[in-house]
Amino acid sequence: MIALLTRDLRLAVRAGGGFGLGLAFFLIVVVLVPFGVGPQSALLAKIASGILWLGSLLACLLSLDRIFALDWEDGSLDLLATAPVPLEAAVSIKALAHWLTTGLPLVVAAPVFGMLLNLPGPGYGPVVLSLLLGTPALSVIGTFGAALTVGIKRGGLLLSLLVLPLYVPTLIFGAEVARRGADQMDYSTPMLLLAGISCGAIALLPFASAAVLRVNLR
Amino acid sequence: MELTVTDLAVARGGVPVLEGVSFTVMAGEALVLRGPNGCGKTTLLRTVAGLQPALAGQIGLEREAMAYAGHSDGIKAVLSVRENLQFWADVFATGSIEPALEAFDLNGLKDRPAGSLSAGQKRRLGLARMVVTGRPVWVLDEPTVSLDVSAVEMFAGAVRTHLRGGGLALMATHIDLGLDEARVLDVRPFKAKAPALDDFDGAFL
Amino acid sequence: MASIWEYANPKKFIATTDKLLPWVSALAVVALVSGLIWGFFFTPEDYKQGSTVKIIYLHVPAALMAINAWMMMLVASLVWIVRRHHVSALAARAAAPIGATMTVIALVTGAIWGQPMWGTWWEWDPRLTSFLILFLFYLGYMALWAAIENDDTAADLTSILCLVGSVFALLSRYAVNFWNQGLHQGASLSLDKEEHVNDVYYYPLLVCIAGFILLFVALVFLRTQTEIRARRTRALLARERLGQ
Amino acid sequence: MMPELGKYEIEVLSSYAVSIVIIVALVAISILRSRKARALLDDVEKRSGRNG
Repeated sequence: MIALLTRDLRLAVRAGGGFGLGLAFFLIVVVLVPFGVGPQSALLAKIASGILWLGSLLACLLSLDRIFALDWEDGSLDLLATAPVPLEAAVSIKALAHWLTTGLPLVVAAPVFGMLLNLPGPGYGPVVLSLLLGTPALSVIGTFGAALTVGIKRGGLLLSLLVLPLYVPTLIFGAEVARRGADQMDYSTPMLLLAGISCGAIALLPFASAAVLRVNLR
Repeated sequence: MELTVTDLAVARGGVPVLEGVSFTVMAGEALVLRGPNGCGKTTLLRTVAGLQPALAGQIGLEREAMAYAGHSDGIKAVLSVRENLQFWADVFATGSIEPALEAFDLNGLKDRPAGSLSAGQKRRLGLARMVVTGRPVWVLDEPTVSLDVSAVEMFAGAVRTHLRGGGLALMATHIDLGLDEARVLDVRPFKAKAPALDDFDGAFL
Repeated sequence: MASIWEYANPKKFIATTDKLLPWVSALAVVALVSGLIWGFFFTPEDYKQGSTVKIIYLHVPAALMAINAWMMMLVASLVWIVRRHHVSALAARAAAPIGATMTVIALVTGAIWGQPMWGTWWEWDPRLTSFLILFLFYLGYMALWAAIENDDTAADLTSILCLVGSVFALLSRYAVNFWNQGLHQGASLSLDKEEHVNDVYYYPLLVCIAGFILLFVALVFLRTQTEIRARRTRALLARERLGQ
Repeated sequence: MMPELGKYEIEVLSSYAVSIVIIVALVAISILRSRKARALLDDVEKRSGRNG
């Protein structure tokens, strides 16, 4: 299984692997917001944590259909299905690879981009924390969506339509933690709920994704 | 070690394609499934390899004993030959990949990105992968498509060494394989008869 | 009594629903018309909300049906996964558009009703928002059905999506509550608690709800038959192409 | 015959109108699709000789 992870990471880093794609998209979103909303720093500061969360959510969404599409096209998905590795494990590894190549860089980059939106001082810690807790859920749910639409040509739009409603709880709690952190309020309850959703998703969704993949492989 | 399949029925897209398929492949033997395109050879192979559930019938061997190779060899163009092979060696937890590289004289191409290989070389890498899985039963779908004569020769040699080593092979193709000693089974007689139209059951037919 | 699974046979399902359909639709029309007329013409104005309270007879039944339709789809999906009966998967597919329309009606009437009270057309109120999210789930579900050609795979994928979607819809329901307190009035209808709206409004509401349920059942019968026939046509055409 | 609706007349009437229009549209579409499917099926069944 580790072999699958190292292979996916190596694939992502290699040319055209799309490692920096999510990050670049996140930067573009953060840069575009002031153009849309206006440069008044007071206003920007208020919505900064929300924008950071929305940006990372969309960045995750963007890189989802790459998870299975490449393996589907060159037949390695069939080979993986007949390999001794259980499909549930392979799917979790795929989600982990997606998180490492997309989710984690977002968490690291968030404070830097936070400065662009002059996020208030105390907000930096909670934003990073909430993203750290939330992005794994985004990757696992996204993998489920990617598995659903792997067999469909040009399923990218459908993938977003299916996955966005599933992202709502994570977005609400994640942004809540970030917002309360920025206003120096106690953010423990939303954070616990956020972590709860992530743990639940990580534990249960791979079974659904594997079942969906088996259906698609038929 | 033998693969016995008893009156297997398979469906594609919900429509029954083949039924009552029975055959036995002994160790050291190869069976070639012949038949026109679209008559269900690929579906049959995928069912035997365990990729899709059968409508009816039994398959003698467990899925773990089989190595399946479809039309495309699951080769990552960006990774080098050695990395591709090493990945599959790790997944199937078989030892080193040297013997496989040797068997298909891929040593020269070891560090070249797989994307730059010719069709024949890619197929040699696919076959090397089969060896690396270390599984006795090879299930091959159209293995010699887009191969020139010398590559087909090389393919036949590889299958023969596999069979000599006590393995067995089940292949589907409609073009020559260069394996004249293999038994041939025509799947046309097993075509699924259309169920009577009078009362459409679950399958809506 | 023959087990209900024998209705899983498409032909028998069509036969029985053909017999039931006229009755159910007649009852639905009667209940709907009488409930709405009773509620619209013969209930007094509310001292606080004025006549807008009459919108209750559309808003509450539609909202109820929106949720019950999804529940029905969830059960039908489970039946498909466990018993592999095509009819239940097709019934789920047939119910989705109806549920989506009910959600639209609930949202529209809710917005219109809320406008004089809250002063704006759209208020990010937890219940209205969770209906908006439910509507997105309906859209996703229907889009997935449309995107896949092979009927069996489509049935499998959509039923798994329905299961996962239900969990997240529930999660969103409470996340939205957490995210914004809420201007929506309390439950205007509750079978257990006593504080539901007083009787003069209550009985027409029950009739309207019965009407909506009967309408839903009639439409599901009709649309499931259509799905079965369409599926059978596709199967026959597929067989023709195979040259049998 | 028209009940006294007070100043919210537009709201009440518009919500009733919109809802009834939507319901009628849904029923109409369902019936049309059902007829089309029935016709298509009969045609295909006739064409394939044996009647289902």
